[in-house]
Amino acid sequence: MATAKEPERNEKKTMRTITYREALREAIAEEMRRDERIYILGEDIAGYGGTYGVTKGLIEEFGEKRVKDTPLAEEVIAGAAIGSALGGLRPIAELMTMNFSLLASDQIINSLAKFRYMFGGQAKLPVVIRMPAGGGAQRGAQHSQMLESLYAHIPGLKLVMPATPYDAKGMLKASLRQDDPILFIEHELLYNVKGEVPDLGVHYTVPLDQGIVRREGKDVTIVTFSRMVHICSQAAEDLAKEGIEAEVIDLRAIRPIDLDLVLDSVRKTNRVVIAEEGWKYYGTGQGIAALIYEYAFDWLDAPIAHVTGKDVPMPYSKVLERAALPGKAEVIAAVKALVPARATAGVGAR
Amino acid sequence: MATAKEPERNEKKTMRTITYREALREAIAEEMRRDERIYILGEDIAGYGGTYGVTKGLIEEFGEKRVKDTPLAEEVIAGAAIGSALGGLRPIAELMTMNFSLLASDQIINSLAKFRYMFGGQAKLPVVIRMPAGGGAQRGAQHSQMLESLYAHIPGLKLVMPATPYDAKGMLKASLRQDDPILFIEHELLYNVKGEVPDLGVHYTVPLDQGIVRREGKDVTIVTFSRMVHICSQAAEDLAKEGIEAEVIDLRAIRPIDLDLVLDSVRKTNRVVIAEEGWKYYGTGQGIAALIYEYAFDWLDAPIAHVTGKDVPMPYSKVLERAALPGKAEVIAAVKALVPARATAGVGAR
Amino acid sequence: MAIREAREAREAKATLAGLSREQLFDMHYKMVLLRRFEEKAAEEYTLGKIGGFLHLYIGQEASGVGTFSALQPDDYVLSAYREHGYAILKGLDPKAVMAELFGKATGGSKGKGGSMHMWSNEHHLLGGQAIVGGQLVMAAGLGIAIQYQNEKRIALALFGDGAVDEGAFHEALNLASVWKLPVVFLCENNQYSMGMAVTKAWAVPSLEPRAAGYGMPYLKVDGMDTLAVREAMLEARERAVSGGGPTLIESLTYRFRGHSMADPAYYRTREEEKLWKTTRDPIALFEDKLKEAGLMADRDISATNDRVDAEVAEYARFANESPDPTIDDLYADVTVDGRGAIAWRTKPSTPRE
Amino acid sequence: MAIREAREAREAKATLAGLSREQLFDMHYKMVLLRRFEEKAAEEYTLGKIGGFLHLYIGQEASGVGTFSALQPDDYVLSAYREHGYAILKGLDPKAVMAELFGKATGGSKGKGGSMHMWSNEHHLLGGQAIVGGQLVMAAGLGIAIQYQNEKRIALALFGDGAVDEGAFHEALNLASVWKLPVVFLCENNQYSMGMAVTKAWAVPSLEPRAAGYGMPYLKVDGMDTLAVREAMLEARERAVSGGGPTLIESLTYRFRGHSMADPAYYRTREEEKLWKTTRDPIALFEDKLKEAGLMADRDISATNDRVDAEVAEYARFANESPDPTIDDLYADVTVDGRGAIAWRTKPSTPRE
Ligand SMILES: Cc1ncc(C[n+]2csc(CCOP(=O)(O)OP(=O)(O)O)c2C)c(N)n1
Ligand SMILES: Cc1ncc(C[n+]2csc(CCOP(=O)(O)OP(=O)(O)O)c2C)c(N)n1
Ligand SMILES: [Mg+2]
Ligand SMILES: [Mg+2]
Repeated sequence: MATAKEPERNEKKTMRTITYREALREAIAEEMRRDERIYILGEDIAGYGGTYGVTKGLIEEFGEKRVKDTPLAEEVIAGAAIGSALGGLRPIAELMTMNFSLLASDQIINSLAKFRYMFGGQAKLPVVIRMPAGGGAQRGAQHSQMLESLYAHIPGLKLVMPATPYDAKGMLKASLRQDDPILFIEHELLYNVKGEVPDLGVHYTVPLDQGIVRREGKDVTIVTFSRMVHICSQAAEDLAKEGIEAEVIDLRAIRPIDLDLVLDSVRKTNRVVIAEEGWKYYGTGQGIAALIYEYAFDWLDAPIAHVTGKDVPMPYSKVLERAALPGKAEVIAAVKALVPARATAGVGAR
Repeated sequence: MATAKEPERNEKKTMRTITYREALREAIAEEMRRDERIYILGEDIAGYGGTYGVTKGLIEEFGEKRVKDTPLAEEVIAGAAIGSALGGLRPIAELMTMNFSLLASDQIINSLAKFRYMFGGQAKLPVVIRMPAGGGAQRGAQHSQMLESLYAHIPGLKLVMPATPYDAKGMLKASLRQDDPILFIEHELLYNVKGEVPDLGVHYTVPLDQGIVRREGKDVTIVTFSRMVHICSQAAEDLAKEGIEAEVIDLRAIRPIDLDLVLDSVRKTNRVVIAEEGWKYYGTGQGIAALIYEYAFDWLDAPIAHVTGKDVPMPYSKVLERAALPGKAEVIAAVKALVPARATAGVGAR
Repeated sequence: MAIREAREAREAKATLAGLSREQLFDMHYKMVLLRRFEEKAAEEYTLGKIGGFLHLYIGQEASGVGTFSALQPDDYVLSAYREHGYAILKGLDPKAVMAELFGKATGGSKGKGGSMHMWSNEHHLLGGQAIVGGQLVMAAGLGIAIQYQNEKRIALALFGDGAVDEGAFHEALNLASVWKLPVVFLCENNQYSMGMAVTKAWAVPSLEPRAAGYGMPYLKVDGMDTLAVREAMLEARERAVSGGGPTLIESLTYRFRGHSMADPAYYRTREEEKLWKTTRDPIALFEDKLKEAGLMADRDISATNDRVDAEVAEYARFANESPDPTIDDLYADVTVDGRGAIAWRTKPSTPRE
Repeated sequence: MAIREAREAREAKATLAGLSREQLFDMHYKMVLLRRFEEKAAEEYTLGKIGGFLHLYIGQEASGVGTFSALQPDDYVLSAYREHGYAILKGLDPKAVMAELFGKATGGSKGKGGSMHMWSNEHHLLGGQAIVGGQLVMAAGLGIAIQYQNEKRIALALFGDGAVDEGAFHEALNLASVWKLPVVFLCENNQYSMGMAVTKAWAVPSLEPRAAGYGMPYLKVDGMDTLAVREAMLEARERAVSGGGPTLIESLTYRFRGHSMADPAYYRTREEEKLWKTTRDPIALFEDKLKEAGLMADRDISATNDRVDAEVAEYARFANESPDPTIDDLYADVTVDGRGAIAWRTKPSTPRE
């Protein structure tokens, strides 16, 4: 088996606009071309092209050997990914949604996360498990969950949650060029989102442990990730019209988390809103909040505000689902409750 | 089928000393005598008497109909519990350890937690799932986990984590007298712990939503649950000898959580240590910390200290396992780092 | 007159599979109802009235109608998400089913469930699961409850060929067989799980040897022949209620539409679809059979079609005009006692002095 | 002299199952080694030198030795926690196995794994799983890797009768069969999973019909007859490497001890145990067979016993005297790149002015 080929040359980037879906597909295809050990397996990823269309066309280019439609069985999908990585391959397993990952959670938590440590550093597990998560399309309680904190709690895993096409491509490529298990968590409502991505042939990756400041601001830090990045960015635009300058931090990965980036911002703004789609209690945001308090308690002028999904299973009804999901208005309200009036004084009551 | 009989009379309590294991067994037996709809199922609970001996002797009294040894299959154990509850029974499912609950996590999270809400309030799920958790007996990475936060994150579930024989019995009895799904999380190292429990025939229950102050103190609040309650109580005794009065709060349940009890204490002590056996990041303690900050930020004189298991899969080696688990010394050190010297001044450097 | 009376008397006495003409007509009516109901739902989906997923049962009606005609009201039914038809057949008011599709407060699950999550305590219809295979293990649990309480009823688990691949299938069938639980496992093998052809997912084309692996009786049936399905279900039910334990039935059928509204079904050929639709449409087959037996005339068929059209229009009107749930409903029914979901804090907080 | 030489020449040429006397002696030696090794481990456990769980393979040695004698060095092996013997048979230094039981830094998993978690990249032994059934799905994955890379090796998954009940068994066997993966599934049916008798857990007493359900070849073998196990494994291996896909082997055996050191095995009768131990001890059976064939004499047996005793004492001494891991090891090897576990913060924090 051929070993990895040289990465494409890194030249001056010119950009194009593509969707998050296309960005993911490009990442998979480019990396599969580069490294023959990479293959993809999952339910309906070949003929069907993936429920969300991410893998469309891959079967034509790479054939059945490298694009494998599995039976409907999540435990063996995860287990097969792990086993084949131990056998020298670099699998990308697609779990159709994160909701179904629970059926594979034993393999992910008890095997994938533990083997390297438990066997004294001998096992190498370059496994990427992709899965879409999230709600907002009226898919009901069993099809709308953000369960990332369940896995982010577990040492041995890395969790990536890109919000933009650029990051989706760059982080997936980076995931396929390192040797630890990655849970690569997409969002069902991001697939159609468009964004700038370097031209085809221009190689780049995005590090798996660095967040990014999406918008600079001095009045408040909004810490967020995945789809909520877009909602928070819109909220920040609206707030700017009222004279409140919010700094929006997209964590991009939650394990490891780029805490330095967050703390630097907190030391500047002294106020934090954490915004996430998932449930509040014992979730990702509370974990981030606890870390900020731990390392920047003195720098906070007020308790951290927390915008989350409501603490209920996701209802189907459109009105109820809208009420259950955190939206722009809630982010704005949280910021306004936090930022003292003086900050907006200059703008007045226009 | 007979409906529930009257509870035993509640008379002046006289106490005996029994183990946590016996307390659980008494709770099961008493409730099974009271209510014919209660039965228990799980792996090796009948002939073997349960891996940890909790169900020993139940088969003799209640027979195979009500004490059911299942094949080795966690998903159907949980699913069967759910189904039989829908069919009018009140199952107690024993999962041999919490580590294996991942194989049942789809049923627990996607069915048990959601059915009532998702079907518009029609489903009633009086299911109690018992499972031991925790480390400390050199059982290695796949047999030593505290995974409670994974479930505590999920709306629709209640999580009970008793630390004493009294609570084990009283909370298990209470669990069997209410109609919501309960995850009843025991600790493998608590089964032999002894404590006072009312005499046989004296009926009592312990509410599922109330913590308890195990020890009063004015200098610091230690918030904890499950086995760490004992370690923290010992730490508090030692600290008292040095003049530091720690208040120890045993949460007893983490969903719902008795936040009022915690906040009352925080407003008195202004300092908090959270101690738990599980992993730190995105776990139970960070969730509790975030809640305390949210509601009592102004009352805190210093950031909350957090004593946890180390962020690694549990190693087998005795020395490494001891290093991975949080112990009394760490709790004491955390308290001392938090409580200013003046508090200890009266005692001096004896 | 005499001729008509004689014909009517003859028809009234005529039977197929021991069923009266009335019963046969009822089965026919139900098949038509299921089809029209879903055609209407598809229409409303296209109009944006229905959200999320919508999985149509069109093409499989004979299987459902035959199955449910063999059930008793007390029998429990659990299924996957392709279950609008089951809900109606089990007795739910079709209005409540349609309203649930619309996410309305008048829906069977108060608008919280949607297309995939129908339920009725009254009719012992216990979901409507969107996790493939989940209902199988729960059906085993219902079997335990029935056996424990010495009841004369069964738990029926309906599932697709895809669900067979899940670990849950294995664990459920084994437990049911070892404990001789009164459960009927009915696999509606429509030959695809989403785009996955059953021939690629199974090493053996039939479930017969699988059943044998669990020592479980197996029945194979043409799922396009509603009377055959009924017979199989009667046999399996009888075995279950008389202590003979579970049965695995495989009902061979075909879905005429994509997996859900979003699926153009590119993974199969238009020829294959056409063949099934033109030669194996279960409603047409049943009509032909009834006509051949001299039990049904074309005007009976049009009468049923007209009746169903009117009914279905009324269901859609009802759903359309029903109110949405209110925001007050958002936190209702997470738990029985209202704790656990919120209520983390009961006392007001005081400011620090 | 001539007589002895003639005997020796005769012995050297004698075979059983096509194996040379040397090979047969080696198999015998390994069975004795496995037994004594674990007897020693049990002793050390009682002394508190070994912690956690300790699951002994005593009684099942013929199954392991026969199996591994049919493997090639490159073959992958995955198993459950009753695996000290497998580790030794696959080539791990028994010292490293014993040291792992002691949790020492010199252990095969550096003391982090313990009794249940043996591993060796060099010998392609990939655990040592404490989650029943977990290894089956991973073995399927190894099968994919082998097939993908056109390698001439197999993945062997060893598991107990209890693991058959898990969903993982079903999902793994189905995938392996559908994709014709070079995997051998070897069920060591020792008739109990902890206290659960296989007769209560399975509806059918044999795995033969289960294999048929997946269209998979099945071989039943007397697990107390090491040569028979070897034959079956050779056949299955040959099929796998030549593209014929997976095989399910059922090796009927018995564990002479409790499930783990903590288990007094009250769930079975002393008579049953005695019968097995006295009439079906695999080592005694093999010795009898070799003696009968004129290949082995009592003095050969004592020589082997003496040799093994000395070796095992040395392994224990090594383990005893080995150093514990150091606290520095605590955070090592959570991830390859050292990130993810800790390192949440790299910059020092500054006080607020
Ligand atoms: C556990 C799980 N995995 C995957 C899915 C996605 N999914 C929904 S339906 C389906 C196909 C199911 O096919 P089958 O069981 O044959 O039922 P059919 O749709 O044909 O009625 C899949 C893969 C799911 N809902 N649940
Ligand atoms: C998923 C899971 N469930 C339960 C257990 C507890 N447990 C450990 S070994 C065992 C019995 C396994 O029996 P079998 O597969 O026959 O193997 P044997 O011990 O007989 O070798 C059980 C129930 C476990 N380790 N993993
Ligand atoms: Mg199907
Ligand atoms: Mg066994």
